[in-house]
Amino acid sequence: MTDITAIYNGKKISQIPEDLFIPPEYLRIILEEFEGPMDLLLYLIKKQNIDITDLPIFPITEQYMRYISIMEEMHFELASDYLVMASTLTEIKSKLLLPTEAEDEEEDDPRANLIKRLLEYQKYKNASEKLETLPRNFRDFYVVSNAVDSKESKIIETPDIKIDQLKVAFLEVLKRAEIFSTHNIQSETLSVRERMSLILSVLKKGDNVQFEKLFNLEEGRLGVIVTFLAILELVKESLIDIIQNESMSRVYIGLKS
Amino acid sequence: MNHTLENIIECLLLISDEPLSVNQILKILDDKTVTKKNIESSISNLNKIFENRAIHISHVASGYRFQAKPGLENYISKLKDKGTNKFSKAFLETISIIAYKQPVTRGDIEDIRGISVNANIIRTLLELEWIKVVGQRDTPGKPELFATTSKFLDYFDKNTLSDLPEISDVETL
Amino acid sequence: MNHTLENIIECLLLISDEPLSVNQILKILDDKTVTKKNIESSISNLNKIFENRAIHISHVASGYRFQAKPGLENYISKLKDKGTNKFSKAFLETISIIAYKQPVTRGDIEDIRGISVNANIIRTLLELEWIKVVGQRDTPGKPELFATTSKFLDYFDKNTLSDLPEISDVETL
Repeated sequence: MTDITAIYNGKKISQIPEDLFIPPEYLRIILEEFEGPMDLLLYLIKKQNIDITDLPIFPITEQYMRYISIMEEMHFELASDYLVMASTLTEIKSKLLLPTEAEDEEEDDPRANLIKRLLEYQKYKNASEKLETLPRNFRDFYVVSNAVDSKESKIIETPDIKIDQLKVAFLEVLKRAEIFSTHNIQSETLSVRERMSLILSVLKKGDNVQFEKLFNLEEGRLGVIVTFLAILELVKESLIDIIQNESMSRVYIGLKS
Repeated sequence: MNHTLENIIECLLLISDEPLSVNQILKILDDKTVTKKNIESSISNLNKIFENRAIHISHVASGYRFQAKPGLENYISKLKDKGTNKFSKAFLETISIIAYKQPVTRGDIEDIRGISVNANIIRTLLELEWIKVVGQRDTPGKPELFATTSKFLDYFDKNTLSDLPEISDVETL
Repeated sequence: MNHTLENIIECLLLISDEPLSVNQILKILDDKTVTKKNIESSISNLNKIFENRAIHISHVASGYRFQAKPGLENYISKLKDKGTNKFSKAFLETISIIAYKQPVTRGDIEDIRGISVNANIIRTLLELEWIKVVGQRDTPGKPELFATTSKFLDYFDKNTLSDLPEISDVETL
């Protein structure tokens, strides 16, 4: 967790500010970076640059609790797992405070189990970083499966799909997409998406079309709005350019050159 | 390994989902010293090299592509019968993304599904004329943008895309 | 044209969407005179024949497939926009634990990560067929045991689990 990078108000943040006043927006971004209580603990330990086998449970517990209380104050959706870790830490702390019999101090170090778990977690964290660097199909290497059948005009069998299956498949895909880092999946209304496809197919390379020509007034007010939204969406996705040579002159729409 | 012009053309034709024209190949090569003639003679050289192989380059309307040579149909059909998850989950997901998120590129579909798109699925969709290319995104590689067609809507007996089942925000959570 | 065994295998591998195992090829051939050894030696012959070509046969977990040789990515990326396929950290950690510690239960993963497992991640891994249920642990609740599949290895171009990067126990941070 040493290389958190977040951008807030255009500023790059790579470190949690040392003083504990953290503007809530910063904190939210930072906390979302943690993969759970183990990850947060590892971060706190690494930040102190201490030997894990000599885990200083008191300061670490204190810092951990401070994070937790800030998270609670902010009504940050706090996974119960964070609280479980808090109670584990408190338990270890209280055990350390109790007088122990000198002989089997080593054996009964209440921290031992936590240290073991932290090291175990670090091991798989390392593994996941290694896995991420492996070559991947279609990104780093390419599989050939495209040579076609010798028959020139094969009859394509039409699939047997019910319309509801489309919806179910799309919903499943959306759920899955949450797991991958791209989050830009919102569903605009379909009429807008459809109009976007239509506008693109009307436009030809290097041939600009008058803005007004894209509208069909017979469609009424709603149709005009849909077309307008589609144009805006296409601009946002940088697929088209809006061109106006001087103010008050005609507006043209063209494919992004 | 240093790749020859032939190697590059061979690779492009094998990886492309669609036949490639000489112009398309020239564009990808982006090398002013290579002429149309070079490409054409490389292709005919490749066909000589592949003389004893199971595939050859054939010239179809929209360009060149590799095809299996005659005489192997029996084996191919056995392969296709077995592994036919042609209208599989992947197929459904791909067409649903194109329908609901159009216009999209192959990369968009991959980003959403988190896994590479099977070339055969795109090809089948194009052959069915359920989707068509409506343009190219202005990013490196100029990827093609896919959208659904009226034939796709016809199949489901719908008039417009907005007649497809609605996806509400609640469901996506 | 009379096709040799090599031609047939070549054609099947070029057309199949998925890698083909020796057994699958044998089944398609449906010829009792052909042995596993014949198939294997044909494949290695084919790789010799394709030595100067742009593609080669690679052996991944679920079988053999043709792949473009390294060094051509530049041209391919102009033909196709590559997917980013960026995985979240939670996803990578979960699949790493399953890969390196298999068979594991959901509870095992939770113990290591200290946080409950996102149900969507497990579902996605099952849908991608990167993991499968290989049994149940004989403890209360009979939790399912997950293991990785050959498809997972295929994706990373690996043949066996031991081809994955080695990891060692961590002593200090």
